[in-house]
Amino acid sequence: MKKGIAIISSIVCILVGLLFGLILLCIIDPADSISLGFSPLILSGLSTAFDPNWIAAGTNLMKLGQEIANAMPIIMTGLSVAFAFKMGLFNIGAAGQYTLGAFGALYCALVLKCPWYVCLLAATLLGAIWGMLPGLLKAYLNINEVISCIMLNWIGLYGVNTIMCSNDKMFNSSQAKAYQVGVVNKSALIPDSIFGWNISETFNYAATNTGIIFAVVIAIIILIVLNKTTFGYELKACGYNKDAAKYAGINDKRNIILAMVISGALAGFGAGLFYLSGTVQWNPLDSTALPAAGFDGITVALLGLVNPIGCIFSGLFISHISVGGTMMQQSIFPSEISQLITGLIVYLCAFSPIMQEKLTKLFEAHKKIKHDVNKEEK
Amino acid sequence: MADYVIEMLGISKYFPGIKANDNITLQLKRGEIHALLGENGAGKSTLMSILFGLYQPDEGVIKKDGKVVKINNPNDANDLRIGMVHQHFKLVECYSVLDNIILGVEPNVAGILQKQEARSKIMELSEKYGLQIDPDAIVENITVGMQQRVEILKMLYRDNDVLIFDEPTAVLTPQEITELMSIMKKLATEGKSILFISHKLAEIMTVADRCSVLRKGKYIGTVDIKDTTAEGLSTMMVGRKVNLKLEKKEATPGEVILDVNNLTVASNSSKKDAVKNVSFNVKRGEIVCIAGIEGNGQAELIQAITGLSKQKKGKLTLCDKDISHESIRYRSEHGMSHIPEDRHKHGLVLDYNLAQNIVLQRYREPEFSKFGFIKFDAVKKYAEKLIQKFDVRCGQGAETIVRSMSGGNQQKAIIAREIDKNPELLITVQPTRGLDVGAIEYIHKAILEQRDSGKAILLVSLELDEVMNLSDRILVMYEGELVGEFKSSEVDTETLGLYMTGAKRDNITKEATK
Amino acid sequence: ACGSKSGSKASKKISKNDVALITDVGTIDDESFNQATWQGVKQYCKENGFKCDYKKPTADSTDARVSSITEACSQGYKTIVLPGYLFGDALAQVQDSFPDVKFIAIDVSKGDLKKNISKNVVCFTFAEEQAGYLAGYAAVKDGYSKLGFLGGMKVPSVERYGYGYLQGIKNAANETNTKVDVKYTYGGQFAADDKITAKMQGWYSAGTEVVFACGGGIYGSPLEACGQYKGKLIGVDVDQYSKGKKCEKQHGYNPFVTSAMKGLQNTTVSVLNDIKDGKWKKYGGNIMHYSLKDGDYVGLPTDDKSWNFQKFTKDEYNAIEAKVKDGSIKIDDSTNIDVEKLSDNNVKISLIK
Amino acid sequence: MSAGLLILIKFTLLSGIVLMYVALGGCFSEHSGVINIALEGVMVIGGLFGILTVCCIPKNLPSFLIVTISILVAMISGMIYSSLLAFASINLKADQTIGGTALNILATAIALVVVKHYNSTITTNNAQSPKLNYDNSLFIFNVGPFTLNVFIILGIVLLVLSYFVLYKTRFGLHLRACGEHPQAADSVGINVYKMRWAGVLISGALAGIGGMAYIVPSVQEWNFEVGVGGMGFLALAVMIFGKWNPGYIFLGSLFFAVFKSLANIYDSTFLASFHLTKEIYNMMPFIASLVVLMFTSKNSKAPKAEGIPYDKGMR
Ligand SMILES: Nc1ncnc2c1ncn2[C@@H]1O[C@H](COP(=O)(O)OP(=O)(O)OP(=O)(O)O)[C@@H](O)[C@H]1O
Ligand SMILES: Nc1ncnc2c1ncn2[C@@H]1O[C@H](COP(=O)(O)OP(=O)(O)OP(=O)(O)O)[C@@H](O)[C@H]1O
Ligand SMILES: [Mg+2]
Ligand SMILES: [Mg+2]
Repeated sequence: MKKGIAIISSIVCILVGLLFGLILLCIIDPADSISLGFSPLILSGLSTAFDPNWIAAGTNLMKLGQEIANAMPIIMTGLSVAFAFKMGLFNIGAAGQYTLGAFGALYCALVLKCPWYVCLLAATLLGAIWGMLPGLLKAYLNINEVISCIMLNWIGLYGVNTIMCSNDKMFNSSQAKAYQVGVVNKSALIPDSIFGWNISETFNYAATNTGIIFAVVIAIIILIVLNKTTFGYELKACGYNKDAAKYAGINDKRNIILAMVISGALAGFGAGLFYLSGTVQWNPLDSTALPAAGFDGITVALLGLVNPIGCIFSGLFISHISVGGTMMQQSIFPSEISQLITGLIVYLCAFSPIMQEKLTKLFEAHKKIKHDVNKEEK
Repeated sequence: MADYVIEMLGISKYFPGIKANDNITLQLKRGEIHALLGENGAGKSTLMSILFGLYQPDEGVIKKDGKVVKINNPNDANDLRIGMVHQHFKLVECYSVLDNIILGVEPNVAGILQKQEARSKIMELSEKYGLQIDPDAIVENITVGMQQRVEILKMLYRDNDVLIFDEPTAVLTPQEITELMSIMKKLATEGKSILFISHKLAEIMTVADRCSVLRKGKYIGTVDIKDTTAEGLSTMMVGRKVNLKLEKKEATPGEVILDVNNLTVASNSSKKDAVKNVSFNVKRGEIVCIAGIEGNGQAELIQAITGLSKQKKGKLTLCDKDISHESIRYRSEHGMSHIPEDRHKHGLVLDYNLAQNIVLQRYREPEFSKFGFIKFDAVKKYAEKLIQKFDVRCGQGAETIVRSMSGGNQQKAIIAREIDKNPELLITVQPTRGLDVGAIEYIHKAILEQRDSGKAILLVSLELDEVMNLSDRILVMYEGELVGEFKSSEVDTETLGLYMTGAKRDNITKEATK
Repeated sequence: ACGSKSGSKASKKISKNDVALITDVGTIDDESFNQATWQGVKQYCKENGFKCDYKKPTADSTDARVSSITEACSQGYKTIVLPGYLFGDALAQVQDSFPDVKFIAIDVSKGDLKKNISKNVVCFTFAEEQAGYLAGYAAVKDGYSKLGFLGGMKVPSVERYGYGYLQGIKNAANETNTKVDVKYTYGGQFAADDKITAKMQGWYSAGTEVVFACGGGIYGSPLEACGQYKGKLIGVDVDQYSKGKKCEKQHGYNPFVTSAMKGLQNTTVSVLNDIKDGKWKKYGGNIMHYSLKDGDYVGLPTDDKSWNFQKFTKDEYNAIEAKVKDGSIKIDDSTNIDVEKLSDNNVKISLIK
Repeated sequence: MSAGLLILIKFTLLSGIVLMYVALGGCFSEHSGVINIALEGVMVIGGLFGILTVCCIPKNLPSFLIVTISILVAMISGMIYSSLLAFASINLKADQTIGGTALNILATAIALVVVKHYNSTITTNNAQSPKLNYDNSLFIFNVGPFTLNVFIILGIVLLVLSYFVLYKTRFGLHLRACGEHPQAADSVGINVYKMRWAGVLISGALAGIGGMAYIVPSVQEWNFEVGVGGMGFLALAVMIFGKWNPGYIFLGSLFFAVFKSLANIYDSTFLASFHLTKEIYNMMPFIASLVVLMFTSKNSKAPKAEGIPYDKGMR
């Protein structure tokens, strides 16, 4: 019941956001707003999946594959943010942990020539370490994690870029970017097939691989950990009421650190999934912007109602409309409209507690009569 | 008619799911002290908040000096010269006393503060009524008593002539209470009219002229104090006769359960040590009470014993095991239960349901978990058992979100949890703070039962009545030291008061307590 | 009301002469590859009444680029322009999947492609080092002795400009036997911002007279910083003299002494025209390296209005250009060289990381 | 004075003032009890509309008017944008961090859509450019060897004013009371909702100007894809660093700004001989402030009620 209402309110947010997007497209160019703007935007990969031209070429699932590939890292950063949220921590540092994760994966893949699982482990580890730092600072020195995360994001980015630039095995100076994992070390690529099913081939998109299965499995594990285990119980208790948790003998310092470590590990893992998918290249020369996946994680977590399974769907949704954004006619409609819509949706999500309250009342008004009868019977 | 300053006629106020005030009438005479009595949740604070403009009544009218008035916000109340000292002080902690007093009615020129003017007026008032304050002290550094004086000055500074005191004595020492009573009387003789809320019948009996009683949001009646007794009032309040005096058998102390040896604890707030070299013990089958004025180190002492904070020096022994450096969990698993002072801060995770709160310390026990997974069925069953046994009232049984429960029932849930752990030592701090007489009676009985079944009980209370009623042995704490030890049967409240304020002290040595 | 589907479907259909461009990582107006080629595409389509559009890959990866190219092909575009060496791998993947689509790749060299080039593909590269050489040579000949090089990112074409610039400087310095100081750095981005402005202000105030702002819109920073010190600039890719108008108003002089140009836009337009005229054979399956030898594809602007040298004359320019053209001056086009090692008695080069 | 030092001072002032504006904004908002994590977004919006005004305003107006109007527009657009946060967090009692994060995401998107649309309307060639071109000469002037801009002057004035307003006026006393103990403020007749709105709007105004002050004086073309490059977040750090006090905030901004400037101009100073990369200097203020926070975090001066929605009905 409660969950149902939460989902309904999320859907309302999404619809309002999309409606707003449509209005905007109409303002920009009323004539083509549907056919060249809104329809590719919201259909995105689906429009090609059933297009006879694409089917004929055998590439009809490619765009869906791209959506999935792009969703993998943001589902993970979404999980990262959501997990910390449960502990009452706002992990705005997912971007930095993601950066370190990317570095770990690339270092193992390009320099040490390790196989993929080692690279993935390294990504996870480095992400975890970078998440641990704000955790330590929070637990022992009571430094607000938002601030330390912001600082560590930039320290991480500058540090990683400095190291990468100076390492010949990582930095491909003829392309001014990091080497592609798929070119240098094929063994570091995340496998394409599972149980004989070759995911990349199905989708005709090389970067779509078993990573998405990892992401889903991890989301389920996180769900179980949070809701079924003593660790999850402790964590949420700390998140709701730190003092009570301490009173109950729960080691809140340990839990803060652990939560941040796991949160960082998830972000790092996400970076691993993305950078070990084949052809993505890190650009160590660019120190002006943190990886967007980190901040998308916040969006994913919020839209997913801070629920691990919700994160899967919201991650796919956000990836869906951002691919859609690039499928609009670019010379008329800026692709950032999709970003604008997600921003709006998250803004509306902030109201969702109130909306849920209203919705609950609406439902209860229906039930009222039944309820009163019960009372009289008592 | 016109000798009523304030008339609240037919006032009703609804809150979601509850009618907090139901057609209440209250008439306040000029120059009287009018007490307002009622159980917890009877609607006293709500009624007063309506008079002060914090809430709007859903029905009914308010008259001031016979004229109907509309009080939309505290500013309107202020214009009508109505002032209020709130149950929970409304002071900005990081502001100075002066800033707090003038807040909202600052003398200013074009928005720029003119504090000098205010200062002289405040000093004048403070002298006139004997309300000693330091205008430049920061509120977070001053005592509760002084904070109360600041609240009173706030009203006087605004030239109010209807003064509302919502449970002003709950946090004061006996000496401060006496002082407050005389101030109130003085104000009344000057023609100010006072509304006075208290759960303490004795106070009402001494200071009030008349008393109105509320029960479950309804108006029961108004009586002249000189025509009634404390028992009469309490009967009016709860609707039945209440046993104000607890019946208890003589204690039969057994072996030592908790032994505190030369304990020193640093303070939470200041640089000085809060607990200085304290030694005592608690034996099986007795209730030992630490009495004292708030802020004399009791909180820190309990935090150190329970492990919530670290001690600086000293040794703690629980059932012959040295627990000085053990974790909270170790202490809890080895026979220590703790009913904390602040149930919302420490005692409960308000957003967890009742079942989850019931196993707050025990979720790891094999009974409730396996391989790190919680056995939710077992937890629920256990919670339901306790709900039955301790008569915890809650809407949806074990699944009730604790936040939605009333304070009294929240407290019951904590007590159920702590007692059912079957501890060797039960530490309880202010177990009845803010509860009504009915609930107090229940809790006191439960504690006594524990004693009689051979548990050691360490009680911290600021309420002298509770201390006298419940304990077998009383230790008085003053400025972090134990300054007196008494058998409860051999001491009276006056003597305790003298020790608590530091006017008298004995030398307590470890040996003496043995 | 909006989105009336009246715009007949037929008019939205892509016809065979329409052109699509897939952007590199940068934006469509990066004042570099993307912008220059896009302007070429637009100019061509406007002149001939064809439609054009561009697509932006969702990520900086070959997969994403392949996906965007596939999208354009499936929509029916028969001519697709790919600006930037990053398209090498993507091109290698798609060239044979769409044999009836013509791909025009700018700045993609054989090394980027790592594969044999198909008949439906043409690649263009330019001899940026020649333009850079001429700019460096001219600057020193004009009497400047404290020079700077501000590359956008350390990408091959920028490096070639830079290396050529240094060679030109050295040559001129040794000819005239003057002492020259060169500061050499990369901004790490193709756009101007406060950070790079600060850096440039540092340079100009410390005596740097002219900075070769080599990379997209990065010239904005030195342009902002130079006024107070009467500092000068060398533009890149296109004749950027007109960008100095604001400075002219503010400080009374145009800081662009010259620009090292390469003919991205012209090349694009002429290829597209040739395709339309059925002359694809000339290009298909080739990697075209355009240098001075092949025509005026690289060099400095010689219009009177943007000739901003004091001493250096057009005759001198023509002389040196001819030498480069006929190969009597050899200019090394390597990348990834240690620039500080190039220092000699007359020229001191310091690399700033 | 060496040229290097002059430039260091110049750029320290330039970015220090920006940080100060925005941190002061945050300071007002937090003193009223609302955590404004949307400062980054508000800066973008303020910068965007301020610059659009510079672009669109008739050039024949007196320059004083152009400067005033465009700064006013930046300020007002910042206020309007931050009112979205105020509405969500004060009236609807939404989570302030979530609301703020949403506004940050939205701001860059809005800026890009607006700029691209604007660019394609002023030019006929359908350019979807995310950059704005503008003329900043009116904002800049020289005093002796120093290049100053109007934002520095205005900033100093606003700094003094902020201090005065917060600590010497009735408004300030009320505002801070709302951030410390809104129930207390309410009980003496202060309208907490109004004060919080005021706090958020002031923060929007300051951050709006801050956004413009960040972009305009240093370049004449801005690519809105980078937003304001994390300056808003950095300002939040400066605010905490500055203990929510305008005086310390000023010092804190200068501290950060010195390192930020060094990162860019170290090669023109004596530091060149150390041969460190600019990334090291870039990292410095972050590392330094982490270290400082480690030593000062124990006694935080954060307003006690910040981040908690005020509900009149709550006890
Ligand atoms: N803001 C509110 N929203 C909902 N219910 C409220 C609110 N304020 C009070 N109530 C409810 O109204 C009833 C009366 O509360 P009130 O605080 O007036 O009681 P009281 O007589 O002052 O009790 P106490 O002795 O504990 O102070 C209680 O049941 C309380 O829970
Ligand atoms: N803010 C609130 N909103 C809704 N219902 C409330 C609120 N506060 C209290 N209630 C409801 O009002 C009833 C009485 O609550 P209240 O806390 O006043 O009880 P109480 O016994 O007076 O507690 P306390 O001893 O803490 O004052 C409970 O059923 C509770 O669920
Ligand atoms: Mg109550
Ligand atoms: Mg009350």
